[in-house]
Amino acid sequence: MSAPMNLPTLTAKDFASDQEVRWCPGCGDYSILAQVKKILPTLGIPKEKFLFVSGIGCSSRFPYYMNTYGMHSIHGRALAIATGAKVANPDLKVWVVTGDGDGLSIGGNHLLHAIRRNVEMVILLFDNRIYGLTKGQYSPTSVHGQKTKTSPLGVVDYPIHPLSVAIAAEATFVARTVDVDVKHLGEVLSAAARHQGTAFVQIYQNCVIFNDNAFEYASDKSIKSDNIVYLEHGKPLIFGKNSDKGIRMNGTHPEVVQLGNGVDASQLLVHDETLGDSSVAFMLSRMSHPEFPEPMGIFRQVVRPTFEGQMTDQLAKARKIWGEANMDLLIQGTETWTVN
Amino acid sequence: MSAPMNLPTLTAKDFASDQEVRWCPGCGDYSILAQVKKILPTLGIPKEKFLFVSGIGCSSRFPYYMNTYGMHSIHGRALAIATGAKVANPDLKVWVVTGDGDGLSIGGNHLLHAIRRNVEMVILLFDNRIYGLTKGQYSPTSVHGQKTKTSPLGVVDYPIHPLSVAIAAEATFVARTVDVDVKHLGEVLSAAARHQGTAFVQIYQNCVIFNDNAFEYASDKSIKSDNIVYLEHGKPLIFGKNSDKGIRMNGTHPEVVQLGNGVDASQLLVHDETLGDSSVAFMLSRMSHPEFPEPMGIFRQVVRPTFEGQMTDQLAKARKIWGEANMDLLIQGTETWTVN
Amino acid sequence: MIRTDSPTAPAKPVEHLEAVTIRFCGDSGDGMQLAGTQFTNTSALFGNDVSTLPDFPAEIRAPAGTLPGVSGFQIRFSSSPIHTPGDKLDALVAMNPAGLKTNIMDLKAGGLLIVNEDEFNPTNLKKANYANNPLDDGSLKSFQLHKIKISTLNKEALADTGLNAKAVDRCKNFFALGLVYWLYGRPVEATLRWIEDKFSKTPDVAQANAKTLRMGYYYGETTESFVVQYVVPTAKIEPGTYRRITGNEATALGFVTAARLANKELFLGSYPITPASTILEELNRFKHYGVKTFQAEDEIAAVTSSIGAAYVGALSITTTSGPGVALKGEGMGLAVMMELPLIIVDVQRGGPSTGLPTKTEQADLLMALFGRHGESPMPVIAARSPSDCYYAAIEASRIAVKYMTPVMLLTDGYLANGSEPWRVPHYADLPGIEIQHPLEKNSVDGYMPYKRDKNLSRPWALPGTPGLEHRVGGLEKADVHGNVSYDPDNHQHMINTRAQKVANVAQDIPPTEILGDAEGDLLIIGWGGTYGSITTAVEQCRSKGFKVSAVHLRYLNPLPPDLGEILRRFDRVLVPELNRGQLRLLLRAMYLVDAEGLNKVKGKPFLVSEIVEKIESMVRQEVSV
Amino acid sequence: MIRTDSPTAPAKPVEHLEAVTIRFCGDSGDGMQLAGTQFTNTSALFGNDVSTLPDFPAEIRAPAGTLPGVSGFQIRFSSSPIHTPGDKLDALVAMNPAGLKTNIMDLKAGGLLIVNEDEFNPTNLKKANYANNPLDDGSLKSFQLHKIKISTLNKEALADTGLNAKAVDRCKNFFALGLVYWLYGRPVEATLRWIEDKFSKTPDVAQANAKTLRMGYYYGETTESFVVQYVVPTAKIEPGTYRRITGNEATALGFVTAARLANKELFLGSYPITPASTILEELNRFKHYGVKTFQAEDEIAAVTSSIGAAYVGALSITTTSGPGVALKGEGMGLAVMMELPLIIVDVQRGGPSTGLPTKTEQADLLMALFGRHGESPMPVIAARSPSDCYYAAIEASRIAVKYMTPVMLLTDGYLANGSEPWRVPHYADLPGIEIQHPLEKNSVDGYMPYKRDKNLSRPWALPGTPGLEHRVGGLEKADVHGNVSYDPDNHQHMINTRAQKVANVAQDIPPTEILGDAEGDLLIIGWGGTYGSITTAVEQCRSKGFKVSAVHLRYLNPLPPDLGEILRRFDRVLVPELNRGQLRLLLRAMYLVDAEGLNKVKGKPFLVSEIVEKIESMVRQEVSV
Ligand SMILES: Cc1ncc(C[n+]2csc(CCOP(=O)(O)OP(=O)(O)O)c2C)c(N)n1
Ligand SMILES: Cc1ncc(C[n+]2csc(CCOP(=O)(O)OP(=O)(O)O)c2C)c(N)n1
Ligand code: SF4
Ligand code: SF4
Ligand SMILES: [Mg+2]
Ligand SMILES: [Mg+2]
Repeated sequence: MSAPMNLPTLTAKDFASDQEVRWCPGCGDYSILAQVKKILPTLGIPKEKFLFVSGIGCSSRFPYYMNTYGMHSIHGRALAIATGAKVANPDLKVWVVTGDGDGLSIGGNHLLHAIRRNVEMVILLFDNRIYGLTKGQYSPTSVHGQKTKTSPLGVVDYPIHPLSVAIAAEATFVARTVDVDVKHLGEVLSAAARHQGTAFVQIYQNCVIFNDNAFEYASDKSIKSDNIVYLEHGKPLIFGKNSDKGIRMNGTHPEVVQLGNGVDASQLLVHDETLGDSSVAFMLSRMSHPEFPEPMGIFRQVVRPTFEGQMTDQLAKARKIWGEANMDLLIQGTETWTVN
Repeated sequence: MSAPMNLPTLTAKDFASDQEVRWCPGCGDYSILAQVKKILPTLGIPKEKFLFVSGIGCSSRFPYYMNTYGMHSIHGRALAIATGAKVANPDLKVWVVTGDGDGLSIGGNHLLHAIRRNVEMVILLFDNRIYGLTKGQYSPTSVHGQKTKTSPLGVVDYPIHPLSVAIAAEATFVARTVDVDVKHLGEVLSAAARHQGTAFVQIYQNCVIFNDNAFEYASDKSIKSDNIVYLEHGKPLIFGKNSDKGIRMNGTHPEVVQLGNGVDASQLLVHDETLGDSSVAFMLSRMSHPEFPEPMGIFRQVVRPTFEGQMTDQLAKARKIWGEANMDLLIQGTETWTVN
Repeated sequence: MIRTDSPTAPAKPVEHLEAVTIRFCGDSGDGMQLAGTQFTNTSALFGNDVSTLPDFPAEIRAPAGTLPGVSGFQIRFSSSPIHTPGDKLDALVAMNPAGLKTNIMDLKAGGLLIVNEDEFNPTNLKKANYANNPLDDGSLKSFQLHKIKISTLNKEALADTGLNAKAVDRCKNFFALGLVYWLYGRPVEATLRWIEDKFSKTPDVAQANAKTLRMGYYYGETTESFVVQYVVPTAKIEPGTYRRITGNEATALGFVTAARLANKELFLGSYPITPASTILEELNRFKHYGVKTFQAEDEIAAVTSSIGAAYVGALSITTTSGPGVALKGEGMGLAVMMELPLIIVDVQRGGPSTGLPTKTEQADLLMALFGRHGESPMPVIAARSPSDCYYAAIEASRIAVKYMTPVMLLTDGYLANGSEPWRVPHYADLPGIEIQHPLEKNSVDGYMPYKRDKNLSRPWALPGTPGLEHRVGGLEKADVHGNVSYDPDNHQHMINTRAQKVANVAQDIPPTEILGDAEGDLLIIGWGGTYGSITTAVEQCRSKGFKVSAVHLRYLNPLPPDLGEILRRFDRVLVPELNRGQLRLLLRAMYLVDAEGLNKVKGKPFLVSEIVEKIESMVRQEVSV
Repeated sequence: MIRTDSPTAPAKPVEHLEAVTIRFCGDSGDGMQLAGTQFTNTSALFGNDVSTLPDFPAEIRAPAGTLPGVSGFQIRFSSSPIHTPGDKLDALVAMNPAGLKTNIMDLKAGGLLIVNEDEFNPTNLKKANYANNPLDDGSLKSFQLHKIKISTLNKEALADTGLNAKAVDRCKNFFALGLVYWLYGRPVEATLRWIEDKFSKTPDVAQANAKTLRMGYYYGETTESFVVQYVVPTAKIEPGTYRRITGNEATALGFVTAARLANKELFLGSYPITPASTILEELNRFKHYGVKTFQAEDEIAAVTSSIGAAYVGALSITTTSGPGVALKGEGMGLAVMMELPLIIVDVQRGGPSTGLPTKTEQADLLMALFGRHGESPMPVIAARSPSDCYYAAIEASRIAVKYMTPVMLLTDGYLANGSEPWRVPHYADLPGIEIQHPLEKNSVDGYMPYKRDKNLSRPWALPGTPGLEHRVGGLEKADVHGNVSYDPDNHQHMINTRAQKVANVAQDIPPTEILGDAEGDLLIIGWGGTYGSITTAVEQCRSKGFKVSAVHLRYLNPLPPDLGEILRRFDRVLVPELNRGQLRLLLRAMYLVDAEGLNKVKGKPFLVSEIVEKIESMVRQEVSV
């Protein structure tokens, strides 16, 4: 996608609103905001075409900080609002910012349905495994046993795997990245922005106040390479500080293998984002720390007509088969009579 | 589970309420009702221990026809109600009857969360791929392109695969069966009733009025054996009129193979309900007609502590570490002073 | 008068009537809605004024022959203008015992009763809880009972069509219809045309239906049992082109029209619910008019998707019934806060909870006004008749975009499914709806999303417009620049401003029309779907010399500015409502008037007689001079 | 009087005051809530009556030093009984420029102003939008300004603790607290004990905090700037055991108590929302009392899970704030229809929509009454003070189980977070809550789930009871046997019965207490959290000779049976509310009384002076005799 010639080249600064950013110092949200502002100008799309929609939560303050159109709506409903907006004006580039509470707890159903419809939009799930704004209650991604304000003896709910759910909901684009891994974050965001359909991105985001270091294993430079594996299309799944470990299929299940001693990359699972069957993507989404390195990157990226595109097509088809609009005919309906 | 000795032996009739059943003649719901009434007496549980909860829809009239405790609630909320009831009284046997609209559209979020929490209950999803009670609008399982009252030019939403979603939501028991296949239906219901955790059962149910024959391929005796494959724990996936076809793994993907000519059952995928990793169950849930025979039976059945069980344990633990209840101490809190 | 192209000319004495109320009833499977609709269309084409009241069971298809399975369709047709489908029946057609059982109490003494005798067998009698056969036990002796073997006659008529028994039996409603056509001197042609069209793909079925229709007609003509034929002459009706329209059809059309008048696309976010679903279904048939329908996953997604569509510039609506409104409260509050135009249609039904889902009621008024947290005022208007839903939809749209506010439009199950003839307007005659979307910054400091016009409305800048980027949301906003503000005084100011803006709608409310004298003993105030019954009752009472007048409100919030003054000109005020007194509560609070109530919550509209009786008990009759 | 175990005995002149209002303010990170809470506890222990008003920003931690990041905590402590945290401040402690900026307008002329001079640097001044340093530009000359280098003094005090600079700086609130303790002659012991306990795992931090607290105290004693010490003597308070309690703590305790009194398990289905979340958090700490908390996926699951728990026999509650209630409407309607006991707690906050989520308001009253479709009446009661939440919770529970009905309990953000001393009851003195679950069939025809007792309540048979199997649901039910019924007359009967049942709650309402004379010029009617301000204002005015009385309502639906009569005994009626006149609307409608309003919607409680002024403008003052 290249910028039309007459378009002024925008910079990250152009996308910054005049509002003071009000997250806690050290919050992972800052880094995500910075990357979004950085990649938007690279898309060659005028900024008035962007609409950021969010629900309620710390993360959901996001739209205020973007100098685009935006709506900071109500808790859990951003995706439904975004769907309406995109359907009503398919020309807009719609981004949704949501949290693990906003998007997976109260908003879980809208997530399921927006994704299955394949409405073109980017969904950024800021997953800090906690309710930040309401000050520290557990969320659907909080780990089993986690102690929070509402679980003094530990959470008894089993956490949801957001990517598994997205994949099960027929997602056409699914990815995961980490707030502090800014390069990777930027790449994933760019890919998501270019996807024609719903792009669902889970971002591990650190909440310094209520759930600090929840993702240390996946973000701390000194240990993360043993705990995550980068997914690259067409490449085998290799990870480890010395790139000496890999993921191999053992029958229908993945296993971690040490490379060397007769085990080489050719035996490893090769990542293919484009598989029609989502089962392998699902399997990858089940790989969790500490049993497995957690996959980072694009799990799945396939093409399917969008919801709003099909709707537009259907309107055109209706005009073809039902005739062009004629208000008087419409009002009269099929049967009239005349009184003189 | 055997019946306590002093218990009178109940029959299906004991479970029938005095209310006239009011579904359309020929509706698949009748058959399901009959099977439920048939298997309940085999469980050796007194009928006053059963609680049937439903939402709104044709299927949701179910509780009125059972001579047990029951609640015909509001649209989409049966699972939340059932959760509250089970948590408040874990002694009850809770069954939820829901439809593809009730359970997957308006109630989708409660489904996700009830399942992930593993609240012990049986969820029967009467899936007729249509809104019956409101007279024929499409539902989340309606097929792409289906013409209904609200999709005169065809549905543009992609349908949801209920079993995929349930599996992604961490389900411990997932099964599928068909209204008219009464023996299979009965077996699946029995297994679901005995599961300690959330048992999710999708039942293909024919709506004679608004979506007749939607499941003909899977229920018509003359053709179904080529279109479905029965899952049996420990057995290879074999199907076809002459049991001459099977499902074999080709790398990470399933394929249909003709048995014979060097292909034999030993090469086929052997069903294992008990796998900890849900990826294979997920893969099975993706197998859809007409590309694949659709699996029938129990996809997954694993053990995990229930929600209400953990909660009960936590209450006991609290008494241990926080002390026994003492109302005056409670009221006084940690800091008091005395005024004379 | 029967037109000459009808099967035959009348051969029996003709009695002229001013108006007739007839009801078809039978099993859900008996095609009563169809027969009723055809009779209505024919009567309207014939030149009568008509009004209808369909009544169907909550079950899709309860077991055949049972009481809950009864479906009915009532039509009143008249040679003078009418507003209601009638109280008591002049004639009842009962296709089975269950139908008779559940409907006979509405038949006038001496009324015409046609029953399908074939169906009065022991099985069906039992299903209908009849100990004895009412056709034989004398219990129907106060009616003109006609026992007709409709099933048999229909079967005989279609013996040689080659259709199977089941298919033949399905035609019997047309036999009954044919008979009734003869009875009231209606032509069969329109129905014959309809049959041809409807069953064009199954010509054998078409022919069978057509045949039995005619046979029914001939039966009436030839049988000895019917000695007179009744004729209701054409009504003196305002000249014009007419169609028959139900409330939900009119609502759908009204919004398509409003969108076109406003030069906008129409967006509907909705989740099916009885009795609102048919608006969604209707609008799905207007995709060629640029209508975008979104069948959402639930009511919350319905209202919030509509909010998204409104923000980006659609004429945006959401349609539902009471339970749906209860779910949309939070979403509506967001629209109030963001000051976006949006219309919420509540087709009221019997509550509370699931209540009586297929029945009518007016019990959502206070929810419409107050069913949101915080101070979140919203204009509320109501439609008064099926065709009025069209104009009410347009008016709701106009208010929403002019005042940048969500608007609640109340209709009800009675209006939604009921129908009446409608003199259709010319599109070109309808006043346009003006909307200006800013294209330029409205201040030197940039675009100010909460800089208001003289009506206190904020501008509606659309995403996609360069330079007007701005953010809206549910947190309190500072006036003018629209940034989040926790300032106490700003909050008070915005609370007042939002309230004043809604109050400003009053400036558009025309002077209140009073039916009857502008002052007097008794003023009846109604709103919504009770218009027909109230108007008819008041006209009746006035013609008998009672000093009673009536006002019917379209605007429930704000109330008409002249209402307080009108109220003071009457000694007593009566508010008939299908609830426990919701408008009454409002009037009492606003005007400190000791308004009395006539309240009925039975899932049914008022009978005219119920209102008449109440009026007669309250005021004195003037001896006419 | 300072107790002798305090650091030193007073060495400066002592001035006695009846009451003092002080506010601590600073950045969210400055520990102002902590300092305020400690000061409150100490004052309560000391024997004063106290009342508090915390005020925190909507952001978790807005950027340090900015205006939105300011957090405040106001305490009033008094030697006579008080009902409010005070209007104007006698003293303000401002830890940074932003705190000064947003709070200085509340300080009395001549009031004591203590600022942390260290923080008034150019960066912070800019963040607070100060062009000039207010400490230097004379703008504060009407106050007793004390510029104190609190940061520096604290740093010096803790120089040798070995803590790093950041940790040291975090202690500075204790320095300020120590200083204020000296100023008002409060002992430091309670806080020292608290520090020891709280930081038991980090003894170095404990020591540092303790040290700087003492240093602050000594600083007050030794510095020249403070020339007098103020003392507020102990209040004459009813003897008993006291604790300090916030509204939400009291609500939580109340329900645990009610459950125990009713011999039931308590079930709470809830979804976190400010300012209600702390009830859920509190109840999580009472698992050893058999409390089952279910943190649901949303508010709809919260209310419906509670319905499920109620059906099977728990004392079942759901807690939320306005947006949550807006979502629970449909669920509440189901509970109305099924006639199940359930308590919905609405901790009201600033609306509409997300509004001012951390601020207080009373604007959900009409939603509580009418925010459901259909006729779905529900008792509504309100708490009047933090500790009253305890009794209100018990009363709500009692009504719910006695009348088999959902009940709405209204509190608000002010009550929820505010605190007061509470004379704790003995559990044994509390009256029990009687519940009888049927174990036998209640009719020869079996168990009749809608067979009512004299209060019109239906029986509460529990799943698990043999022989009483029955079904409930949202469709209209026939009275007595409870089968689904579409019968029009039954619907009317059930609509009336449900309404009458709720109306019957009036029989339990005690005679309305009137503050002041039983008749007169002006009656003030209030409800909920405005109790303190109204009572104080009325007492003040009465002591000045104004003929004003007051009534404060706990019961909003039904209203007290004697209220109409009371209203008629006064010439004028004034209804002060933190909304646009919701109770006023109700009173006007019910009693046709021309009630006037004093309305404020600023996210803040009434100042006593606001009500006093209004009263003084409305009634004449009697010359005292
Ligand atoms: C209807 C409603 N329910 C509850 C809330 C309270 N609430 C606000 S944000 C939030 C959860 C925030 O968690 P998350 O979505 O994970 O966002 P984070 O703050 O962690 O970024 C809740 C429960 C609300 N504002 N509205
Ligand atoms: C809040 C609410 N929204 C909508 C409805 C209308 N409604 C009743 S049942 C139903 C869908 C029924 O479909 P399904 O769950 O598939 O059940 P089925 O009738 O097919 O068995 C709908 C939309 C309602 N009763 N309540
Ligand atoms: S509370 Fe957590 S998520 Fe919220 S702004 Fe602070 S650090 Fe970020
Ligand atoms: S409409 Fe369909 S689902 Fe409903 S009762 Fe009839 S056949 Fe069954
Ligand atoms: Mg979060
Ligand atoms: Mg269905």
